[in-house]
Amino acid sequence: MKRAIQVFALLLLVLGVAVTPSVAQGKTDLVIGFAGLAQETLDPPVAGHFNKYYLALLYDYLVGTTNDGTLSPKGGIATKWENSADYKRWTFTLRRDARFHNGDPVTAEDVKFSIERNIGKRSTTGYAGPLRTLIATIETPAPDRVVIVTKEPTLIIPTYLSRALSSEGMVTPKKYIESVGDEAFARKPVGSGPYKFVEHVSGSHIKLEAFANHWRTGTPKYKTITFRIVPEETTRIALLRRGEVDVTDISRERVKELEREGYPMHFRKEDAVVSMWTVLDPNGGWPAPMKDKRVREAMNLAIDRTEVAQAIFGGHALPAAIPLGLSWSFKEIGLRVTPEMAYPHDVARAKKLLADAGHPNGFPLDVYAFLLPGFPEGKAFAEAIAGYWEKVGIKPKLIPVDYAAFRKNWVDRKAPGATGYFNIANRNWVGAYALLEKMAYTPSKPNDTAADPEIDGMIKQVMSQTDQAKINALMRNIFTRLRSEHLGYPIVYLHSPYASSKALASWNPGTVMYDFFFDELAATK
Amino acid sequence: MSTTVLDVRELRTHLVTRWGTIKAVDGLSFTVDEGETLGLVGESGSGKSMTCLSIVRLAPRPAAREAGGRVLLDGDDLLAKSAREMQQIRGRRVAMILQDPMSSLNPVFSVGMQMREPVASYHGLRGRALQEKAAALLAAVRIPAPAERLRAYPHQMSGGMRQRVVGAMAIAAPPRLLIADEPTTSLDLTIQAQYLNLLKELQQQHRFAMIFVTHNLGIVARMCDRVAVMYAGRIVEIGAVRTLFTAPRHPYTQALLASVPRLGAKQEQLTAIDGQPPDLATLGAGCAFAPRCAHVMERCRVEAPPETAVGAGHQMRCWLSAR
Amino acid sequence: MLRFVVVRLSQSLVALAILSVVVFILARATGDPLSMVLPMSATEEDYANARAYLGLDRSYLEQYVSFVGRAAIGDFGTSIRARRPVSELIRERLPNSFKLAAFAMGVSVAMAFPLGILAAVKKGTAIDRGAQIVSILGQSLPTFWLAIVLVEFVAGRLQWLPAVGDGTLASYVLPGFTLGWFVVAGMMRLLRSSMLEVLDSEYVKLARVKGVIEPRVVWLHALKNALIPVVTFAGIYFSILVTTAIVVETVFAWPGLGRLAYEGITGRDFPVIQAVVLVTAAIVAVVNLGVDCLYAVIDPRIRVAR
Amino acid sequence: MATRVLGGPDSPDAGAALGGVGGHVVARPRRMKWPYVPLGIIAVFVLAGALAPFLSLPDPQAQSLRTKLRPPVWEERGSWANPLGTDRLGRDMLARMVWGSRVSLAAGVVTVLLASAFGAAVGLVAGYYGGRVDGALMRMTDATLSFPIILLALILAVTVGPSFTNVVLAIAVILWARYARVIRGQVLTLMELDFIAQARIAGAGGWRIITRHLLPNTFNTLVVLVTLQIGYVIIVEASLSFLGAGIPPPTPAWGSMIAEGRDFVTSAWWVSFLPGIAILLVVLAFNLLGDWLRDTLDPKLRQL
Repeated sequence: MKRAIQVFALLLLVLGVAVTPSVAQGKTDLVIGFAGLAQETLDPPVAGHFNKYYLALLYDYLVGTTNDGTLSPKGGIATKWENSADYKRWTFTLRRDARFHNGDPVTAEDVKFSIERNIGKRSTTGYAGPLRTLIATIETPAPDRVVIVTKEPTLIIPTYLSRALSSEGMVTPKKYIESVGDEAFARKPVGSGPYKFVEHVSGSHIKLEAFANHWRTGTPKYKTITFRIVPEETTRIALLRRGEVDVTDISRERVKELEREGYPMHFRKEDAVVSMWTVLDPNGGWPAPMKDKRVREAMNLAIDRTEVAQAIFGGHALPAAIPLGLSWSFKEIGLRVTPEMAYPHDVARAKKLLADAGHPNGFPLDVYAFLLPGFPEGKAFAEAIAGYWEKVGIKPKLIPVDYAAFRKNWVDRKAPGATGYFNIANRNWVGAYALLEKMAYTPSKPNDTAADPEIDGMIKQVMSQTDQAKINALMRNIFTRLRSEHLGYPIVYLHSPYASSKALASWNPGTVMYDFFFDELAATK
Repeated sequence: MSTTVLDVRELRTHLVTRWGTIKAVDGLSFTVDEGETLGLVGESGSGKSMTCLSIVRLAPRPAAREAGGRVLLDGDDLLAKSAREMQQIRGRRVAMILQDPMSSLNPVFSVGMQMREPVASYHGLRGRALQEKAAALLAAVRIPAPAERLRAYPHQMSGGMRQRVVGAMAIAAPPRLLIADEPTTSLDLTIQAQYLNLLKELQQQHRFAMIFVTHNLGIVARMCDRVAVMYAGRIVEIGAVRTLFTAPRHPYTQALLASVPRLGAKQEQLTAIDGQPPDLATLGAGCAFAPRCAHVMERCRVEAPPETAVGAGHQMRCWLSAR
Repeated sequence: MLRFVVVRLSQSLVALAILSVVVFILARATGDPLSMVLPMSATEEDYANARAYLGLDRSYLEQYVSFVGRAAIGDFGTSIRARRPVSELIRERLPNSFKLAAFAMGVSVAMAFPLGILAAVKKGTAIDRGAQIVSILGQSLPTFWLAIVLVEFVAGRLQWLPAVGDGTLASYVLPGFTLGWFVVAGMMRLLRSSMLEVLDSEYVKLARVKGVIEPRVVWLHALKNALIPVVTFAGIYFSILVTTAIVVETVFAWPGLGRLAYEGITGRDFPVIQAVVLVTAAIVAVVNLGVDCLYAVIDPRIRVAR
Repeated sequence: MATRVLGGPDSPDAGAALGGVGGHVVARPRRMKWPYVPLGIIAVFVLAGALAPFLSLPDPQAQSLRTKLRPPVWEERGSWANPLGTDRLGRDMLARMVWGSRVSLAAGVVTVLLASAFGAAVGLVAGYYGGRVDGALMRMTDATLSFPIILLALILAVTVGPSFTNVVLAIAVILWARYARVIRGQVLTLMELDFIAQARIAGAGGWRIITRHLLPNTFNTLVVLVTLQIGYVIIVEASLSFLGAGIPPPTPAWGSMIAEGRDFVTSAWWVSFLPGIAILLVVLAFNLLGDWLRDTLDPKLRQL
């Protein structure tokens, strides 16, 4: 017995060095260090837009895009797509030189199988629901042609299956998945993108390897690309300084410090809009004080947006004027934000408005405070806003929780009148429409934040509209009304800074939701 | 005339404490011859143990300061030895038996290991020879089945048995001088008697000199050839056991003997020594026993009496002798 | 001896059973996991599908019975967030946690022993005062602050050591030191006071009287006795290591169980929360058992008593 | 029995104390009658916390974003308006440190008192009754000991939202187990001694023995443990704040202040450093107090 104990004790102390997979160093390897890799799921139906930036290397999309989000026949499997006269049959012509990592060619069968699987019952992606209700059947008349038949006329099929949005459009190998099953596929995924899967250690890293002469990027410049999880910013910056990481996300407060040390900064301008809103009461209406438009306007006027942009976000932010105003869609729908739309910082007028609305000495207001990915200044932001409202007489009470707890109170309408916020990722017009359809549309009951029948009507029309000009006009009116009726509290647009090693000065992170186009960086074609 | 093994001259050990400097050992002089046993007697706090520790130079640093005197072992002055030399002497030429057998042996090591350690370093034996020598030593102190006993642990032995093991260790070299610091105080009577006989036997066999520290006059009578009575760090009377027991000259010795019941003695009432033992930190100039002495004189309080001979090999430190 | 191990194991099982009930209830109290996973647009029907797929629609009792039943054979269900079997996640992360904890324990022992012993032997000198300072600093520096300062200066600026686990031994140094540092103070203080106690003892005095050379007296005779209280606390120290690992794993990007537990809780991922708490508890129980056996090796009196 | 000299104070202990004067007593360095240093430090913080409302300090929660991350006055950009500088939201550090001491010390003291009260109760009962009661209570203790504090606090924070009471509860719920284990150990040794048997023979019931005999004898250990653990609690609170589960903003507490300053370790060192120093002093003070108490109350308690 004594022998056994001694061995046990020895083992305990002398565990020594078992080598965890070492990260290859040297110029030919790109290492990306982020605070987190979302759910680290590699199978499209259970992925979603949060982890698109590494899946887009592994898989090809049916419809590709350029790095500013416009659809492009050169970016995806589909080289051409056109709609029938009644906008209910969408025909896609596929390229023939695309191959999966296990050698199988990419055919129409794979595309049909992928779409049906990506939006199936098991899916948790953002646009699977609408696509499921919209798509009737998918036909494969020829190995290089796919026809998607919709129940009603619509314009959005190519965009919903494109790289501009989430992971529904990713193409997966039918034969391989049917032979190994979902479970095994999720563990060792096979796609047709410029990078093959090597390994994934949960909580640590995902490693991908170049796939020779890919049709889109040729043979990628970097032999491997590794995405590392490094939760603490100080550690990410230390790795950048040690050259162990080539790209990393940093907080706005440390931009100046790294710029001084000569590290190239890459900004995704107006990457997200920080919009605050009031939790509506259980039957979807505006709760008491905020029912009065003047109170909402006063709450907006009380906030000094330039100071917030300067002090909280280190100057890397722009004051926002329109509630839920996703500015990347404004160009497409032809909306020009005039200077008068911007909310001035006018404490006097705010106090007058509050007095007129019958609240001379303010009212109690719950302000939820929480951190969010890409928004480390969350708690400080909420405290600052509460501070501004206090200056106009409102009596804010800060409630620190984590986002999930706030979301539950918001969606279940358990805290009517309370205010919360989110850094809503910027996106193109279709994405903007999809967001408005959730956060400004009464019928999508839980998430609505702007109870306004007129806006509800306009949103309903967009859904069934097939004339792009009419859609643009409707979208413009929606945004203008959100602003005129003060149906939310837009604060700032955030610029997301990414620091890179000196060799990657040329990298352009692009303006597509949650995608950094690392494939373009690695392209040799 | 047997040869002198230990010759202590004016040994002084002072202790720096919070209550001031304590003269624990204040100028001790005595000799111990080969095969002879000197008893060191006195109340608690008289400096008996501190004397032993000072001889082997293990008085607890940083408090203890060797403040003078010489300790000659076979002519070698131990106080002049370096730490390394002392370490070689301890155990080989001077051995010691401590008071509490229950805690003298290291509880987490086997008796064998604790026996082999000294024997290996004294005699340079290894392996089987070492094992046999250790067993032989245990047999010498009359421990039954010594070979098995070597494998046992201290807590598996009785107090008496453990004190025998310590005794075996002490005679491992064998030493020239054995210091026994109240070795039988915590043993009960029958075991005590056996142990005392054992020590006597070992002494006759190895001819080492022995200092036997105790506050039990009965043991002194039985074990010692000569006895030194200590009080407040000084020897107040030293001489052969017979003379001191029959004709004690120093008032303190007389009081000590008077407070011991004698077989067949008629007295009903034992006389106690009144007063308190001296506070070593605040000793006055005169004789330390003055405050409790029945024959105290003016001079006693002022001047410390020198050591004066009052018979053959019989000295005393008291002004009565001068009269 | 065997009887002792069996009794201890059965008692640990009882403790784990109590814990499984507590963690089952606590995990579910964190809220609805699906709201974290399903997108904003998920309809009631989506929620129903997901709940059925994950078995959350069954009664709490049913869920508990299936949870405990399967946990006994090592199957902790599927993670709601990562959609992978939890046991697989744990198998991936446990070795990292164990290596870090072992290295940290090594660091704290390597620091606490010499400091503690020398502080006792050379009481009152500079070393003793130094040990005092280490002890105070050890107990008053929050782990994450020390971790961040080390990453910023030692790894980032001075670039002496890697900041993140990359398999080399050097990458263990900073996280191991940070984790071990918290335990050094407690262990050192304990060792110092028990050494002081032992150095005062009779058998140490006898060893010196026997002529044993001083280093052997201190490092063999005294130390083996002084180890006893330290070993009894080793169990508690190891559980401190395992529980404060979360902070170190966060700063040093170390994919361990702590980080998995943190993600599990923030993501309301019941299976992960339950699994991690039970596995950590099991490890701590086994280590405590190992420590008690070690205890018997050191102190023969215990061996007989059991 | 060996004859004894009746006169002198002859009990072995007294003899050992004096006779072995070179042994136990003397080796200790000079020790103050009263622990002035630790009591002084603690008094400063307690007074600061208590008098906070009366001191002319700016409101610890008042923000002024224009003067954010201003260095302490002795640095060039510093100003007397904020002697110790400002934090990330421009709040005055001195005010937050003073108010913070109130919160942190309260958290430390309340948690430790709660934990020690419950822990001692369990320890006493387990130690006294032994057998199955002891087994059950000890298994419960082991189960709690292996439950990580930080996880429990996180779960509480996520379930009910972080708050002062949650932090106190979370730490106390785990900490009591340590007290239980130590006190039980003490009680077991006390049970061996005769005076417990004596009390039983005199017909004392379990409850009386626990309260009248066992508790007073373990009280010293309790006091020492309490002082040593207060610092530990404040540190745990800091780690919880780092993970977002500590005492919530905007209440100023040292732990959360350090956590808030973690991104500015180089650029604005004072945001984390100053509360860190405060914690260091408090931990130092309580440890010195603990050591002093242990030495005065019961030297044998060195093991704690």
